[in-house]
Amino acid sequence: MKLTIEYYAILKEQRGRGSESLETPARKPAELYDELKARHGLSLDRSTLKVAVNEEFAEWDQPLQDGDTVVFIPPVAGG
Amino acid sequence: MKLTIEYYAILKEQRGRGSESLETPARKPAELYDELKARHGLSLDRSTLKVAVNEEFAEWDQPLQDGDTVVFIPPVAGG
Amino acid sequence: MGLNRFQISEIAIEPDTLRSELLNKVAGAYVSFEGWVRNHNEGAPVQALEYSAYRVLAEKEGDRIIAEALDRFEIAGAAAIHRVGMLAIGDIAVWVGVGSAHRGPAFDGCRYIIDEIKDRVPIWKRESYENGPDQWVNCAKGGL
Amino acid sequence: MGLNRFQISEIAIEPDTLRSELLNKVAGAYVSFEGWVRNHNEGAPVQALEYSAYRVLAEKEGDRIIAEALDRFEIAGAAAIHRVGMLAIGDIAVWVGVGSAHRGPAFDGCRYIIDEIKDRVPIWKRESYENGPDQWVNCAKGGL
Repeated sequence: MKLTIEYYAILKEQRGRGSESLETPARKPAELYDELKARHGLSLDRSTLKVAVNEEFAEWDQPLQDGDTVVFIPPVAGG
Repeated sequence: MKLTIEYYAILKEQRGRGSESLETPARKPAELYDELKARHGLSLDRSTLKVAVNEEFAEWDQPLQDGDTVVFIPPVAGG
Repeated sequence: MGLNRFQISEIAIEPDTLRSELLNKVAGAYVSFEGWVRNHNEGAPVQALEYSAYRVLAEKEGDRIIAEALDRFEIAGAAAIHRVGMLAIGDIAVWVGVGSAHRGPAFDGCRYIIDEIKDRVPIWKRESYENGPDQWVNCAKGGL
Repeated sequence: MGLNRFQISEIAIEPDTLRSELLNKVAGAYVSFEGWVRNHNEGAPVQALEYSAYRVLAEKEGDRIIAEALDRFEIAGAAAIHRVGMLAIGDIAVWVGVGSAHRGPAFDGCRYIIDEIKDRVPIWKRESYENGPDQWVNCAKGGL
């Protein structure tokens, strides 16, 4: 399955890029993050993140579809 | 005893002037207001007013001194 | 206008000027309240409106209110100003600004100041209506 | 800027312009909140500061927050804007304005909106200090 991943803030810094396309065996956002965390040494624990799929907040165990865009959301600090 | 009275808002309108000097037998603001209310047909009941003597809030039974300036304060409506 | 002062003004209130005085002194969170002249009061269309004040005591009492707010809440600075004279629909009748390191005390302090101003400061409002006689707001019922 | 909208902006926030949009639509009471860039964070002197956002979702979530406020409180209108990019000390990072017939709901609605923005909207802050490495605020501890 092919997905687009977007990175923001500290994750963008750690990944070294703002987005990528990826062939992955992951079927859920949780599996996808675990894969990327291990591969790129991302520092943030999944429990501290939220996830968005196709520009809307999503559940970690929501099934992903081919072509989805996934965004992992670090703890926010607006204001 | 000679006092100066200042009138504001509805009391000024009802008295027809903003201030006056007055010889009075009144020894306390309460007595003074009752006298003026009767003489000028002021509509407001004393229980709805506050009183100030010499530019500071005062008690209705505070003794007045010759030369004091007394102001009766209708219900406020700032804001 | 002064920091940590309450002022009565015969001229139009300019929130931006007032705000910048707090900006220079404090940091982080800023909360402001403005009271605008409405075109109605409890359903009656208002044509014109006049505020008057017992100025000396109004400014004394207003200063006390601001001092109380500085004492009760963790705020860095506050100021307030109330207009007197003839006002038009949309004019600012009262402005309150509070600066603080954190937003909670800024909200609490601002609200305290406007609540107390409305309750304690000797200012009166006279409204003219399209239909019916002029009215001193809050005074009419006091006389019954 | 739009009434009852949340917006991400790359350019400086001008409270006076935003305020006048609410002034045209609503009446009586107006409460605003501004978050200013402070020269310190928990004691550490800040040299520079950058906000970034996941813009599409930030504006969606911000709009939802404002819709919730309009639903929960008796307010006539609300708007909010959050700055992104490099900010200097004293710049406005976030502005929220609420207009209402009465002041209670205006205070409550404004506070609800800023509380929820800080809690839910995907915006991040990166600070540079005089001493020590840059830090993503709120993120550092999340990784431990």
